[in-house]
Amino acid sequence: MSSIGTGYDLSASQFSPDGRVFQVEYAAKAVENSGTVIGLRGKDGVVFAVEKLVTSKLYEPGANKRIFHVDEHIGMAVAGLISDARQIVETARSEASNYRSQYGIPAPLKYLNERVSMYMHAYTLYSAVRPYGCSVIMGTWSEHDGPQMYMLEPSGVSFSYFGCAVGKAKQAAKTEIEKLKLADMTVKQLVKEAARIIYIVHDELKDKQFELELSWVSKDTKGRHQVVPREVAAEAENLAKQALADIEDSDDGEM
Amino acid sequence: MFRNQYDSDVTVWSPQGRLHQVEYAMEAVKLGSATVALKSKQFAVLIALKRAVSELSAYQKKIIPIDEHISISISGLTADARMLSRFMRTECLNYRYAHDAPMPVGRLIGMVGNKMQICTQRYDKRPLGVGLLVAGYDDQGPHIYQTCPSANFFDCRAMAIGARSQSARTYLEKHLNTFMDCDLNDLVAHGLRALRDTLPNEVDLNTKVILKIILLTSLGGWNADLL
Amino acid sequence: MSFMGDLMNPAPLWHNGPSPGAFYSFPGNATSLRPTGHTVQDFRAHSATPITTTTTVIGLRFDKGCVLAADTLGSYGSLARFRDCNRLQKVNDLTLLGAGGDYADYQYLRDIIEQKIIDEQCIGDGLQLKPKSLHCWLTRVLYNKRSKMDPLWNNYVVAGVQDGEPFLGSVDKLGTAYEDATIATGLGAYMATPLLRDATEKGPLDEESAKALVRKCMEVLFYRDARSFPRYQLGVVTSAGVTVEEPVELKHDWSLAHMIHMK
Amino acid sequence: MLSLNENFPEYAVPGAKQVRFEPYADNGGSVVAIAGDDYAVIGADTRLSTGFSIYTREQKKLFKLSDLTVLGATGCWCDTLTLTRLLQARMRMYEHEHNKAMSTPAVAQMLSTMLYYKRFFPYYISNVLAGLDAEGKGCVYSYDPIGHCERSNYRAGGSAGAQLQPLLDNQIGLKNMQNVQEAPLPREKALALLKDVFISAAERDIYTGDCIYILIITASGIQEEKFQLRKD
Repeated sequence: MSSIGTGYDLSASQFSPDGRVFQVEYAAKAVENSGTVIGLRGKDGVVFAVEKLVTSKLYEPGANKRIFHVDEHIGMAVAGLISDARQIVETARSEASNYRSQYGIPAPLKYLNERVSMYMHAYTLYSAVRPYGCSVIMGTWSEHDGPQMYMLEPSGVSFSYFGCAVGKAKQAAKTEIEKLKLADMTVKQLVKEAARIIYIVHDELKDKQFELELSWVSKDTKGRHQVVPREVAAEAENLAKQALADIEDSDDGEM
Repeated sequence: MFRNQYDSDVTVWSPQGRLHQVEYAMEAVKLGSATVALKSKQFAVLIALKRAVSELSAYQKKIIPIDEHISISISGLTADARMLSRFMRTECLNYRYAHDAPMPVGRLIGMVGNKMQICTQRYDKRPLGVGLLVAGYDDQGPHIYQTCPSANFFDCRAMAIGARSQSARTYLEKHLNTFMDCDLNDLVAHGLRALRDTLPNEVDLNTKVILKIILLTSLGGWNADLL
Repeated sequence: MSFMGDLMNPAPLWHNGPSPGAFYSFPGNATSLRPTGHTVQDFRAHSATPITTTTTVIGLRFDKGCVLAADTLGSYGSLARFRDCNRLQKVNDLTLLGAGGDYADYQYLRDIIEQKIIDEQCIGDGLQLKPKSLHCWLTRVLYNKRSKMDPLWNNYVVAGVQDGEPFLGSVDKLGTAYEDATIATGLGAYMATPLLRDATEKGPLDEESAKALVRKCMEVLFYRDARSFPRYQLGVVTSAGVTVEEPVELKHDWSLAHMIHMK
Repeated sequence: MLSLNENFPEYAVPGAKQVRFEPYADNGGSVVAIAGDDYAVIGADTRLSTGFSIYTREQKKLFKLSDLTVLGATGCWCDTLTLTRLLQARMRMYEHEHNKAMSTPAVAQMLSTMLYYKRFFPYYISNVLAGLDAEGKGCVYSYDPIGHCERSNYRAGGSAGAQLQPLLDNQIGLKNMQNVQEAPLPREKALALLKDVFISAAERDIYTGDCIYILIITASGIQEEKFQLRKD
């Protein structure tokens, strides 16, 4: 980034001579500093997994969740500044609620994604505000459209994904996700994979403590977004720990 | 101090993806005197160190009651805290007016977080330079929350903020597992010891250093003022 | 004093309502944090009569819960127009709501209550709206509407269990609210209340006898209330949860009305 | 609004009437308060009615606003519910701002202001406020619906107010009597008198009955009492 410090990177309403809006790129940096978040879209639903970094022992376990419900049928997993992300969650909720009161049916994710993207994009246009320092992944399942998942970035850009990852270890996570045959897998299988990926990409040296958060929305949950039930999550987490231990063992063997 | 060109406004991201203005506001919390909050199964306790600006002045206000079931302890800019406490009181009143029930503590904190976030994103505002420890009691038992100028908030088992509060947190971490089953006296004693650790060695907790203690219990009502 | 707003016009209790085609007010999306100004709606003419109406709701408290019943007829004046108007709503695991009066007004408020429950589920803190809170909230909503001379033409009966105790309360279109062991709205206030009070004054009822009594009241009302219908729903709320029956047909036998055939 | 009958008389349908929405209801009920040297008693019946039908027989119409102040309110019940909720919220704000509980005279004045604020769409309530003042003496404040406020030692209000007030005037105020000695009213006598006047009210007024709910306010706290009335 040769243009850093040349004065063209101080405002979201300013282009640099080579045609970039640096403030938006910097905001994306904030997302890269957060714990890893992945979303997997299988054949019968969507699974979210979050590596939630815990910075103090004094916090209640399970506090400061990074997976939110937007409506009964839509889940949202967030990476980046949590306070910014909560604002996005609020926006999405009120959009979903307005849609419901207008049309009497749950908001389609495609529509909601459009609205929320528009909202995030608006914050990249003016010098009076800063872009949001968070990326969010939204997912749902419906009888008519099957599983759907979108990821929204601070720039206001969003795409539909089969599998996506944001945060610290997004590269490593993406590599792992690409190995999966997502379209053939059920959410029950995906939960285990998601837990495994989070455990593998977690950097033990830099961040000591973390909590794994898992949620899903699928055919089995009747299209309702739910936190993964405790037993299922515990099983997935145990398998993940096992997988991690196996990898470490084999590493040791090579040495 | 940390002077660089990315720290003049809250609307400017640094190339590392940091918000310096928000980080500076976090420093303001460390300028206030220390305050400690901790809870057991039945009680939530706030303890604060009250300083006087001069020999002639009154001791500062550290603990502000919000509603029958919620109280806050502040560190940082008192005026900012007053604004926030006013907001919290109004929200509690509104909730009571419409629902005839005390506001759930977690929901109030969520609203405070959303309110504080707005000032971290706009050119014409600045982050609120105050940290809060919120003690409350609702259907799910006692709660301790910490809020920061960054608009983050944390559901805590115990917490200390303010000047030299690191040593208090160290104390709290060490004894964290014993708090849940403490009776009231032990809980307050733990709180006082944690607070004691924030003071220089030669100063002790005595009448010169005024304390304010507030309890929230399942019996409802705060304000067991022990001093 | 900001929470009181303008004293002549009590503040609306929710904001962020639908505003079709509106783009974001920018910058900041703080609509929920500041009062909205006057809208076009404040200056329109208000409707002041019900159109499609439903009749009595009966509520009865028993030792461990409450039972509600209401028929499924929507009348258009004296015309028996709509025959499948369900008006018992499960609000959450603790609360059951019954409504009488204008059916469109009920549907409007039902959607708002449903959204309120969804909002609460989204927060995900495990807390649920309690019957007393819903009852109080309804009084505020209905009172605010009546103060704008734009009433929701309804009677609501809130049944539930709060802290282990059964709760039964009623709110009318003005926001008049009370709690009692027996509640009957509409014509039922005259026809069913005496039967219900008679039974409850003899001591607490159990679930079965409460249900039987309510069914009896529905029958009496069907014989006497010209806007009633033989198909009705019955709902029960106890600490075990809320159940709303599918509509059932009551047996009626007009041979007892032999006097009407006399010349 | 376009009125069919005024503007287009030829289109008016004879006999068809639009029901006008009436924002007020008369829910009946009576309240009586008596103040003594170191106490105040206030009682209200528990019948909530509309016309000839009784909504409930056990509606308390007394509101404990603080340890020293009780409000009795009858009339349009929906207005009562709203006013008392606002009053409670305002009192809590006062407590927050002043760090002390509100005194009875202060509540009395605030209530008057709040009623007058709605001068052109009034709360249709007859309010009687009873409590102990700053010196610990019993006091009674009574109001009209738009905020006129008067302090006195005894007052009857509500649906049977007009029937009960002369009785109180005679028995407590010793009005229109000759050769009587004024003496402080003992609490027991005040309580007995309050029950007596309610029995009379229940005989004559169909909107008053079922039960009296009585609160006795003294420096040591608020005592509660119930007394059955006729239920027809």
